[in-house]
Amino acid sequence: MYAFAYQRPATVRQVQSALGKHEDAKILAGGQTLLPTMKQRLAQPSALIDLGHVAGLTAIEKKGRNIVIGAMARHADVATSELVREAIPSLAALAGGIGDPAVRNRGTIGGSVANNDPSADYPAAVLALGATIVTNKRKIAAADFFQGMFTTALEDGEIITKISFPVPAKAAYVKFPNPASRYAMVGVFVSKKGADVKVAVTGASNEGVFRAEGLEAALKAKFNPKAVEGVAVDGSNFISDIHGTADYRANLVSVMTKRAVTKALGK
Amino acid sequence: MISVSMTVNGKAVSAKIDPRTLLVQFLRENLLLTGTHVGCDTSQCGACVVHVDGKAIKSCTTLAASCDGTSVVTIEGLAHDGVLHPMQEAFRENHGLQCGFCTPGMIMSAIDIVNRKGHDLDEHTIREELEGNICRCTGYHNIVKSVAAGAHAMAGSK
Amino acid sequence: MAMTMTGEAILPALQADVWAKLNDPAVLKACIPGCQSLETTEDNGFVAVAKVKLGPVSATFKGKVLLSDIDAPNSYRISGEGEGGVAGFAKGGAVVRLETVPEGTKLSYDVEAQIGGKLAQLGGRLINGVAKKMADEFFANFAKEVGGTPA
Amino acid sequence: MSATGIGAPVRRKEDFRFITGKGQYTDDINRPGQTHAAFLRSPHAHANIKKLDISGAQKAEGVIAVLTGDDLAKDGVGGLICGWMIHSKDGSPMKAGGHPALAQGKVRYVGDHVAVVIAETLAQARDAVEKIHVDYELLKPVIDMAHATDSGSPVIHDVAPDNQVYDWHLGDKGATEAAFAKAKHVTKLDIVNNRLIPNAMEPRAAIGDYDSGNDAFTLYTTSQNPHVARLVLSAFIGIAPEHKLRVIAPDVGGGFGSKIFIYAEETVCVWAAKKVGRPVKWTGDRTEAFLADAHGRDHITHAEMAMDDKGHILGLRVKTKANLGAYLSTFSSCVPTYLYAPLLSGQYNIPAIYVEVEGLYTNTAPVDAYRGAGRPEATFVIERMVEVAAREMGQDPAAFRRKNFIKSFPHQTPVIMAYDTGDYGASMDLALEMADYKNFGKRKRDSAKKGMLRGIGFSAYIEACGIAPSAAVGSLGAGVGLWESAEVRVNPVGTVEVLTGSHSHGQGHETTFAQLVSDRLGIGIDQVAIVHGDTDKVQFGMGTYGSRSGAVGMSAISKALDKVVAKAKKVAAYALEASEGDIEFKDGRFSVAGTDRSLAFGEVALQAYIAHKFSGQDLEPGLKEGAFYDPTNFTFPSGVHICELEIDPDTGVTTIERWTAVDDFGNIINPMIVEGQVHGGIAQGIGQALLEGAHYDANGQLVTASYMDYCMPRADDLPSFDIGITTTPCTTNPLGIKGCGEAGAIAAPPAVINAITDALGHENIAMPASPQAVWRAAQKSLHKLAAE
Repeated sequence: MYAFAYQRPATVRQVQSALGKHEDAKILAGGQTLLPTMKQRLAQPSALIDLGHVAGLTAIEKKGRNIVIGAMARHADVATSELVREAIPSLAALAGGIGDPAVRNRGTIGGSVANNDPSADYPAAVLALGATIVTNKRKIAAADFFQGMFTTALEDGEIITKISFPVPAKAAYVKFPNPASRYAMVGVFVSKKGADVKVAVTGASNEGVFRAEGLEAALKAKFNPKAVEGVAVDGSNFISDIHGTADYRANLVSVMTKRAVTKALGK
Repeated sequence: MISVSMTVNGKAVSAKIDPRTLLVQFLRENLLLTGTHVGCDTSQCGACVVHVDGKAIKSCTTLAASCDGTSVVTIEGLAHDGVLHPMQEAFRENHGLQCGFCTPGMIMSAIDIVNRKGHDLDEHTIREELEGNICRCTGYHNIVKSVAAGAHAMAGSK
Repeated sequence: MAMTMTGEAILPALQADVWAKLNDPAVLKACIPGCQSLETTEDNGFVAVAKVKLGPVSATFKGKVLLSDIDAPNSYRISGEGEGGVAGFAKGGAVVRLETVPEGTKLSYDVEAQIGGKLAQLGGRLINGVAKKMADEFFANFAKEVGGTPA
Repeated sequence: MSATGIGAPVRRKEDFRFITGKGQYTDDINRPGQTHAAFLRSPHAHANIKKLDISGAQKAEGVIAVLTGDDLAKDGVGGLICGWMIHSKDGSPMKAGGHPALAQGKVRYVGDHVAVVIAETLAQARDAVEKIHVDYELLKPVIDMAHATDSGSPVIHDVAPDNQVYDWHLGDKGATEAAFAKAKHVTKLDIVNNRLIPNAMEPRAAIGDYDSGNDAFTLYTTSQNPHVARLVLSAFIGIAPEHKLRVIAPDVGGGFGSKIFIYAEETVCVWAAKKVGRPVKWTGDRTEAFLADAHGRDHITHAEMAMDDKGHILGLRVKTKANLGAYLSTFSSCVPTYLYAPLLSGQYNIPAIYVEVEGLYTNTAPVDAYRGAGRPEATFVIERMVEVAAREMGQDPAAFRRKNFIKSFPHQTPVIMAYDTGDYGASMDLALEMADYKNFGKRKRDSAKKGMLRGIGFSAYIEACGIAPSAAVGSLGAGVGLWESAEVRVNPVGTVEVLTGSHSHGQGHETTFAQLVSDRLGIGIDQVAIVHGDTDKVQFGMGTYGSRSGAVGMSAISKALDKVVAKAKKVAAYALEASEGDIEFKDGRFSVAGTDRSLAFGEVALQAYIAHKFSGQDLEPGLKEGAFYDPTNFTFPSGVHICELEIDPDTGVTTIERWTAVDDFGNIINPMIVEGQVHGGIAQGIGQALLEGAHYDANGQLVTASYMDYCMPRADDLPSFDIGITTTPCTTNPLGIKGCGEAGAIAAPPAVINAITDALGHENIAMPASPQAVWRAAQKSLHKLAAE
């Protein structure tokens, strides 16, 4: 690791001001991606602003028809939250499948969403559930938030404070983990609310998380795993690497969608 | 340099450290608690697992500075007055280790599994919950047996 | 890690103007993602510094950019080689072709890139997408410079 | 059987320190005043170093020294060596290129050592490494061994202009051709044995220490064989004469072969310690381990097997290309030759065998022994051939094997080996019963109902352990003898220290070796200490690899114990005032035959030291004996493993449902530890078959250089294993032990692949059979089925 300055502010306002003071400062949320990168000397932030002691970022609450999760809620907290398990069990299950138990005890939802790793799990849920990302400055709809791999609508000095998830009627997440890293090689989050169906796919595309519109149309017509069968998945911009070519990933998108629909139907 | 204070294995410690000091470095180099190991660079092998405020974390992927004010337990803090923790005993009784390098992390993770999942653990659950700990010697067969036995023994020792 | 990418764009400008911009260091500097400096050298080339960011990773590459196989105003090959310190190195090139079409000028490119060192060893799951993204970004920026949008 | 003697599942003595965090691995050791080393490694697979500018690094904060290959040359430090000479078909010696510990003018693989920085702290050393500037002239690399010898290929070492290290053969070509001429069926197969990265969980580490007062060096290192390390560092690399160099291998966190070899890093640490006048410590990180630990396997093979009309094997011919990487590592040359070809007869009666092996240089990390070393590669060839031949001839694979099993012993194969004993049919019978083979068809149909493909695969393996005798291996080119030494020191109160040249890095020698002593001397294992891993304590030894510690290491201890008992009987005779011939020793007591006069072992030990009852002219005081044991033959463990698995054709995910292992290891000292060895071996074998594979891109970048891309077996990838044992004691060592350390890794890969091909109904799938690869194959099978 290269040397850096370390700051541990107590309020979001202090975080913002600390970010303003250091060029190349990075926010340290759970650190489960950032710290390994820094250990390899592949990142050299001048300062780390540790959110660990900022008040009010860890709450998980029910607000109206939404579940609102603080940015610093750990994956393990979301996975075991009675509130989340009751209202959006698919989200709790997703959180319970990120990384491994020790990683889940450090990693945070805000960190994952802000990073927008193309293989991360949370972005699929945020997009498929039509969540709203709340920052210290504004509210951003999921559809506007993710802008290609590792790119989001967040501006300099903007900090995610919480994420608000509308409660779906039915939803499920199924992922196919990369055999080595266990990141999602393909992860599909399917949600249904009234006539609306959303299918968000992570892990597959060079563009990061995306909505699979062809699959959505088929599932809107009939919310049934069989409906997925005739739908071609366009893999032309999919990731192709030693673990899986684009066409294999395209197949996995179909299979995981089918399984997610089956799971969402409680079968 | 920044100051950190924490409780490690029941003892208060404080030190001035470079901010880039990882918790595992702080334990191994500052406190000479070398039972916590480093086996990879990408936080996957789990040789470095310790408990911070009662939860298993990877000490190679956590800054010591972030642990200011916490209570840390390492493999050296499990046995009391020469009496092994039931999970340590279970690993010995079931031959759950060979070279011993991954063992401290395995035992710390195993105790965490019991804390979260209870004392009656089936094989499938144990195998899934050990996702973050890699062993190259045992083929996991005896580790799985050890964790199940240790979980039962922990119920008895309460 | 080796990658190849192709793409094209229709630019609403005369081929001669597009060609001039393709040879203008100021334009190239503005278009290379993360480019912090670009200075002309004697041998039809440039020395450049570019800061590459991909998610948590950031690395500064210093290296040379060379223009070769120049067939004005139709095509050239732009190639570069950068050292990213501990991150490793990147080498790449693109054959860029221009062609006059009714709407203006068609720009097409074939990129090949190669990455070595730590980024190749550890960043495998990211590199492909990022290289493509950077190539796309370069040509999108370029299209903007000449007042068009990439196809 | 006593509670702690031979055959008892004694709990391990060494465990207490490991489960309490008190193990002492090399990185846990800190020397006063120590400095830290960091290596600059080549990012290029093949390049000339035009200029190496270290000035910036020398000036960096905390830097004590920056050393390069020039400094090594100036100090006359020799290069790393390969200790086994192989001769080509034409009699010419193998072409070994120079292997400097720090590059001298050229780098030959990504990860090759360019320079080292020694600094006050590790962070400073790493900071300074980034300030070294290297001007490389890039050369085209040779990555694909299939094309290494093509004309126009770049030359890696000038001594080997076609990149060929040797072109070696074994067996009777004429007899094999004759066998094929009369064959009724010939099975042909192209086989790839994938390249693996060992991944002991403890990364390699070294601390060099120099005592200027005595002009003596100490090296703490992660080694499986500290004496061999000392021998090589002393006699070949020239660091210091042996009596001035102490090598200590403390607790070592797994080896699997990768810690046999003498590497650049430890050489540099011990050399640099004198240069900087302070201890020098280096601990590799995982990425360095991926890049620069010796890799394993990496063969491409074409094999053909000839059968008569009934399916009796008549002959086998095998042509193999073996990738040896950019330099010849310590034992690399013998792995694809003498550790491979002599095992190709497997458990079968094959009248004629002819094998050709080409060893090749490529711009990749050196390849050397990895768990099994040559024997897994041989087993994979013969067990795939047998399986495919059986299917092609419409015969049950188990019955086909049984028909061809060697049934009488001793058996001389056409490829060097003389198997002393075995009962392959017995292992097969037990395995079939344990695996419930007869009901497999029903289970397959049940799987099919769920849309899953179920398969079963066999592997009847043999391995050769305890490579020996020394005279024989010497005649085959080995640079060392492969005996083992032991010394048994009995203390005056009857406790025992055993000094052994074997090294334990997970095998549990502190327990099993003590069990042998307990059994023979009738004392508890807590009365016995096993001392190993320190060249200042143990006089000499060859270390632990190739499943040799039981068969060879313990046999040496057994011989020394014989001598101790013989001497103790003399002492007892004096003490009991009887004639030596009347002294009997049983259950820890020396007694005078036919009387009730007796002394416990401890009492006799005391008599030996107080020496009151005999004169120095009659008998030397003390009780300490040493022995060197050189076996008369290899040992031949064998067994049958059966893998049953289920494939999800939609995703290609393969789940192992059932694993049956029946092994014949000869006599067993501690069944608990033996089973543990089998478990670990199977996991590594399954890893090779389903998960693991080193992957270099076309430019020689290792793209599987972390656990993000190199797929390590985890707990949820594996089942629990059903283990069975059959026993035919080895006839050529005093304990009847055959060895067990590598069996699982040897047996498992073909069992998995045979099961997958059984499930899919076609024969070609490469290792690792990743979900993607299996999915592709399953698609083809399903299409084929649909067409039918």
